[in-house]
Amino acid sequence: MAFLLGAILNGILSIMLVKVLFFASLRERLGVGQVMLDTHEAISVQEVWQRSSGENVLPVNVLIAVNHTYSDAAALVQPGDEVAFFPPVTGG
Amino acid sequence: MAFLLGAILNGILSIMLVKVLFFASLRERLGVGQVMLDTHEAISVQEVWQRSSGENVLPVNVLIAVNHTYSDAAALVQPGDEVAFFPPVTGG
Amino acid sequence: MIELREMPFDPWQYLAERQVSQGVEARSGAAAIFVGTMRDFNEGDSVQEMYLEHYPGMTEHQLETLAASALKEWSLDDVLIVHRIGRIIPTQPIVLVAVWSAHRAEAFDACRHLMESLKHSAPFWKRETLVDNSVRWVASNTPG
Amino acid sequence: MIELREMPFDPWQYLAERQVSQGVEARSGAAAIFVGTMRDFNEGDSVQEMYLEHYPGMTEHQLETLAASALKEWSLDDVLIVHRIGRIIPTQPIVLVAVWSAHRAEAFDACRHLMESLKHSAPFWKRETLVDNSVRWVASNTPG
Repeated sequence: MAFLLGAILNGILSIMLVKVLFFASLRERLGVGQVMLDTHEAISVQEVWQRSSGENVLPVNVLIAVNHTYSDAAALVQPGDEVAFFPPVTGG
Repeated sequence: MAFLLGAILNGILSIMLVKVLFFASLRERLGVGQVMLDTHEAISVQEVWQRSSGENVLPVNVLIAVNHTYSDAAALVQPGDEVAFFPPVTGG
Repeated sequence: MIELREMPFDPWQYLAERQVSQGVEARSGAAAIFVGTMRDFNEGDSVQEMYLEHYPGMTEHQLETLAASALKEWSLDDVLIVHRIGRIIPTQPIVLVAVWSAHRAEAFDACRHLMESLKHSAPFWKRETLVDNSVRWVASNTPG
Repeated sequence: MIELREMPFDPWQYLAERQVSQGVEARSGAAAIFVGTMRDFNEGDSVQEMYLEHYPGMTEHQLETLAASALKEWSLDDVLIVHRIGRIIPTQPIVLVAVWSAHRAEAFDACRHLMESLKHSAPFWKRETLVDNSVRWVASNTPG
């Protein structure tokens, strides 16, 4: 019962969090790979960047994905969303 | 000795011949795959066609090769050369 | 089909086995393939190994999106994308893109477009280890 | 390298074995491949088999000329052309064109150009046997 309640609370809490991920050289520069932001309302990607990276200006060559889909700095992020910031991709 | 003489004569004779080849549907239409033309001097591909196929007009879609290299009806053929006529190629 | 592989693979052996099991080459008439292999030099330096980072979840999603987009744009029978992740050493294949179609122009167009799209949009990042053991991130892909 | 083959072959197995013996894929960084396979229909008819006639001497010479021309026009490490001759049945590969380069754009360009040139200029002629045992020559190749 206590376990069940904990699971439910955990579910509710994660809904009010925005998961922020940094990859590759950007992760190394910021010194952080993942940040959980607490928000009860929609916020812009720009604000997600400021609150998670501690930097005001989003570098122009940083790519943005919201829920695994490419997005931009003006996009609105909902609690429960996953936002990723990363440098130009170099696969293939 | 007789064998050697024969080989030499054969060599001399083949130098005065133009070997003419027909391929694929053209060979089937003409009913002949190879003709040896006897000539002591250079003749045009057009003349090779007339003398080997028995037809006056070289069809426009017939391709021409002289000594394994693409050529045209005006080209001059020397005794000893190999001339081939064939339809559009359909490999690959 | 999309596959991320942690272990080395031989693209030709991979295709030979796949052909036996699926026979799509036989039905299609035309197959266009691209294989990218790790070289032992880059930007003038000798590279002894490479680590290929990806974004679990998004990388698969992005490759699936590219494949679905190619299947929509061209008349294709099948699309295959295999990409290495993790530690890679020189001479190992990194990427295999294969496209099957009834028409060779569509196979060529789709294969090339898939490779370019993958290079520009699939979330992979190369970190090179040079022969002096120094480490650097590859900043951007070479054009075309 | 140019090869005319009377017997069926698996292009992927062929490339896998060649890779082991030559290792050119490892050195090059980029490989672009085209494989053309016999389908069991053409121009709306079911085809049960095909005979591929060639011009011994000229066919090899023409393929060598195409390969040499590609090596001259693009920066390539190697070119491979394998083409079937003789009796072919549906699902069998007819042609394999493979190009290795340090640059993917050159590999793609050269591979495609080689296939188009081969289709337009290599002396091969296809004679089809339909399911009613009637025989016909393929009049011309499909574009692109």
